[in-house]
Amino acid sequence: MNLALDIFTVSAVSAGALFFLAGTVGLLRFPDSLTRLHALTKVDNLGLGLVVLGLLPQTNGLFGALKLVSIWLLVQLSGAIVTQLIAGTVRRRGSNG
Amino acid sequence: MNAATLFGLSGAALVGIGLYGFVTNPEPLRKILAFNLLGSGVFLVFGVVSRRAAASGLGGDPVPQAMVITAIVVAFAATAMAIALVLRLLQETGRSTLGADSPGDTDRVSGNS
Amino acid sequence: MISFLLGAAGFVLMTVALALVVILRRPAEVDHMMAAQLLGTGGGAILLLLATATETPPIVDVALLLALFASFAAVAFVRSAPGQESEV
Amino acid sequence: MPEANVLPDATTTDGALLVLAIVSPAAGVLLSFVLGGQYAERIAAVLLPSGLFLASIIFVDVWRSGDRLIYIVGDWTPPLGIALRADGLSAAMMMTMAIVICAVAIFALADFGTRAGSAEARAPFAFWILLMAIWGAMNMVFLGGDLFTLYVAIELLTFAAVPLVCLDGRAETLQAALRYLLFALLGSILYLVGTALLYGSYATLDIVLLSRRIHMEPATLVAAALMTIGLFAKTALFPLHLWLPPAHAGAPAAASAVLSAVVVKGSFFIVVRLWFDVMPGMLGPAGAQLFGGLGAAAIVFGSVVALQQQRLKLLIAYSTVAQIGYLFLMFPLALDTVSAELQSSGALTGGMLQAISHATAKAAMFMAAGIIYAVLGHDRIAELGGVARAIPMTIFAFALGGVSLIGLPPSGGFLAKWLLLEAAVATGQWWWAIVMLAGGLFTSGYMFIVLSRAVAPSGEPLKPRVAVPRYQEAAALALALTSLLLGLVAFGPVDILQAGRLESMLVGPR
Amino acid sequence: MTIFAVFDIGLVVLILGIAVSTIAARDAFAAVIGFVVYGLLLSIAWVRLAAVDVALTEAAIGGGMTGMLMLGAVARLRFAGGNDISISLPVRFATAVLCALVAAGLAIAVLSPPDAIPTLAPMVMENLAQSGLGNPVAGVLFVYRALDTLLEKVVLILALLGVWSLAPDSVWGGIPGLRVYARRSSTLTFLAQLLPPVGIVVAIYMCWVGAKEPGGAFQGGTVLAAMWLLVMIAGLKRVPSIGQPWLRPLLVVGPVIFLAIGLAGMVLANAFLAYPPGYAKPLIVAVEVALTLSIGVALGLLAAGPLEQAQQQ
Repeated sequence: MNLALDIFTVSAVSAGALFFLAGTVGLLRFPDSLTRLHALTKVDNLGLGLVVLGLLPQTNGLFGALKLVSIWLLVQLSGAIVTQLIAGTVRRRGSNG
Repeated sequence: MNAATLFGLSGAALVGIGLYGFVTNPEPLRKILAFNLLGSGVFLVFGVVSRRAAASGLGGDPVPQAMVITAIVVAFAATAMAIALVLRLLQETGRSTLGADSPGDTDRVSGNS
Repeated sequence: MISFLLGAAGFVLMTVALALVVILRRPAEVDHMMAAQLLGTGGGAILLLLATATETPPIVDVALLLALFASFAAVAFVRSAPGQESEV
Repeated sequence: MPEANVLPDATTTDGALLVLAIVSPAAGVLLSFVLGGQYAERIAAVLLPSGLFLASIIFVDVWRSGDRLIYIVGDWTPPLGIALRADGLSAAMMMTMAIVICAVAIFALADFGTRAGSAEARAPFAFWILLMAIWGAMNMVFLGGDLFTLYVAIELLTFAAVPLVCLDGRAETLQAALRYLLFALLGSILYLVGTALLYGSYATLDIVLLSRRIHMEPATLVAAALMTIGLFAKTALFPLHLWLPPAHAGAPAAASAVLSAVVVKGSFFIVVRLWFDVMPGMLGPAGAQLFGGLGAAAIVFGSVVALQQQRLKLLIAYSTVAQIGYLFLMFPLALDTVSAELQSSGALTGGMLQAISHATAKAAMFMAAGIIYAVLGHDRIAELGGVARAIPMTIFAFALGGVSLIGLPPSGGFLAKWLLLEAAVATGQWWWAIVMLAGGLFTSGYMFIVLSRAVAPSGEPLKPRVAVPRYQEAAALALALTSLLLGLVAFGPVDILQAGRLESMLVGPR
Repeated sequence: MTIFAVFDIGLVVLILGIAVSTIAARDAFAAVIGFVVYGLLLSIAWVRLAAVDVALTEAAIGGGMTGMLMLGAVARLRFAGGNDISISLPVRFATAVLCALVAAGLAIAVLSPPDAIPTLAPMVMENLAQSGLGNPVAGVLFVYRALDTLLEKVVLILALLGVWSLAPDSVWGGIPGLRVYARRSSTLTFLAQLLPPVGIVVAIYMCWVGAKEPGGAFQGGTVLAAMWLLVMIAGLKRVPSIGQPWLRPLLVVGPVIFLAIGLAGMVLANAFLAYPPGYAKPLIVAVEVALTLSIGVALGLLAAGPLEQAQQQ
């Protein structure tokens, strides 16, 4: 059982870390601000989500798990809104900011 | 070299970097920024002092940590006051400079209120 | 397990660092705004991994604050972006 | 070092007075802030005189017993907790500052008084709270027995002093205030890093405990150097004086008086604490000569620039730069040639007396300059003609302050310089004597320029632009007289400066 | 080399790199953003130094609040008259040498620790049980060195008074010049409606947990301040005038209660700022709650800046 959980953690965290890498590559390669923004928030949140998911079995207690999930939700929320705000700024200032 | 020493050295370096920026950068806002860098280097030195003195099951000596918390709040208050001064100066003069470095010229400073 | 989590934290730190270097070298301010957001997410992930690896649950609270303040910084960015100051 | 060797501090009988000296200004600040407007002035009117009363009780107490007052805050003895200690130096400085602050408060009634029934006004509200804060911060500096508490105290002092510079809101004073703030912040952060290093080496910042544990090692030396540079910047010792003249000359007269007389003495006092109490053996002959050299440079530079000034307030500000220099001459003179330790000798007494007499004299002179400015509408020295006839009392106060600065008998400045000269002769360091005498000549020079202009007859009788309240002139004169008669303490309590010094505490096992 | 060491070296290199780029950046905006990032990275460094209390403070104040303060300033300074003073190369070089000297001195001090490193940690822990607290840092802040903490609150009040006192007389009693988001933006409004409840819960949690684990009044207060600022920036709440009757009492309630309990200690316990046996923890929690409120309001108003508009009737 413990081993299974550990394997779950390892695979989820690894996947999350890979998404961070993918996000970074996107930031490096994508041509304009809006698409880079896309790379940043979507992928990062997925990355963090997987990390949180992977760490869930390792926490002791419901409260700790709840805190992890709420951090992810918080980042999701702020990520979504911040993207909107930044995109708005990009739009107002024309093409590439 | 252990981790504490590593962070201690980077604290020392940050003090140097911050001090350089503080002295050479003419813009007040940048000076304030450099002051904050300098301050964080100083705080890191406290952190190292604390980390080294780990004992009694604690990861560090709590006394320097408490001092840093006090100092961070004081540094924030100082930053706020300095920025308020810069903004007021901007309002009055449309500029935000510290003026010439030699206050010897007598006409710039007048007397009473 | 511990070294795996630490390794993952180091890996995320590296990707974040790489992205930061690139982002901060771009001239566009919008790109700069992404840097803080990136660190909110990446820093959060690093801290969570550290918390589990070192078995220090209070570190999770640092991640919580980071998450909270990441969006706060972004709001400050947007407010201070050009095109704002004339309208107040 | 085994803790058993350390004599535990204990709260002395009247120790609670020390708490009162710190708590009542703090309470005054908070209360005035929340009640606002009119109340700030009234609270100050009650608290400042009681502060003077409190300081005199502490003064008499220390003088009579010849020993220190101690209070252990929270009943936690150092190194865990914080001790407040009043020795002779603290008591004498507290007393002086209380006198100056009360005189400034009387003087300020004219400029910062609030009319009954009017709404809260900005400048008076800020001024009275800041004045109380300065008083509290100074008491904290004098009584604090812990180097980190002293850090908080000098930050308190900075935050109280900087807004005073730009109360009138003109661009020049805002600029001066910003420059002052930046210097002060740099100074306190350098001081802070020193405390970090000292704590790292000795796990205490308590002055008495540190003085027993401290020894020569790299970290301690670096700490001492950085702390000293930081405090020099805050004290405006040459060449870190750049911020002082515009800030002190640009502030409203009452504020200038406090800034020049009181605030710079705070960081200076910590320098003294650091080198005389915490590490008397660390400065060494070379360091002492360096301190003295900086002091001498300050005297020469400040005086020469003061001589060239065309504005009275700037002249007085540059004179402060010069007079600060005298304070640092005591370091080479107090160094015992045999033990290479700083001794609490006549030189220390002389140096502290210099601080005290400068405080009273300089406050009087800035007040006088403020009155002159109010009467003439300017402070151009060349156009002072006839002012002595219009406001003789003020010019007299200004002249008396000058007498103390020059060091003529029977002024406090005379006694201070006499003691320093005596030490110079006794230790065979004649070069400091030359500097002091030259400084006296320079000072007489710029005093002569001002006074000769002031007493020169003007073409037609001068019409004062405003009627100066008598009490303003009286406040300036009272301070000037205090400074003049300070020399007479030679027959009285001058030895209080030696009361309860650390050496006498070290009778126990070391 | 352990994996910890690799992580730490990477972190330190990144921190130093960002610090240099912050100083060297041509553009003030880029410098400020570098600083925000730097603050967030530093909080990770503090975690690595086993100082979670400080990490929390750094994340909230160093990264969040200071960054927001600077961003506000940089936006307004954007069109300010430039700076024509340039510093000559020799002076720059001399400064660099001097700064290197200071850094080297500090490095030497760091590299030469005493043989037996002295610590107060055992003494702190030994006496902590008496107070009923579990967090040693809170113990230092509110029990052993309470005097410093109390005075630091007075420093905050003074700094605020200092900021206010800069105002022209015509706007005294008026409204701080916090720049609010000019466009009514539905997304920002959404954030400003959703985040503050979360923030308030976090602040309460910080304050409550502070007695036994890292956290406390500073961190809680900072979160409150940030949430308040967010609501004001989004235009959901107006920036209050400093003449509001509730404002100043709220600002001083923390220090006043702290001071009052301290003075009561002179009568009820052994000394000023001593707590009566058995009552230490509830008293400290009471002080912390009041301080959280006061710090929140004080930091919020400090970040809101000097007064710029007269009070509207």
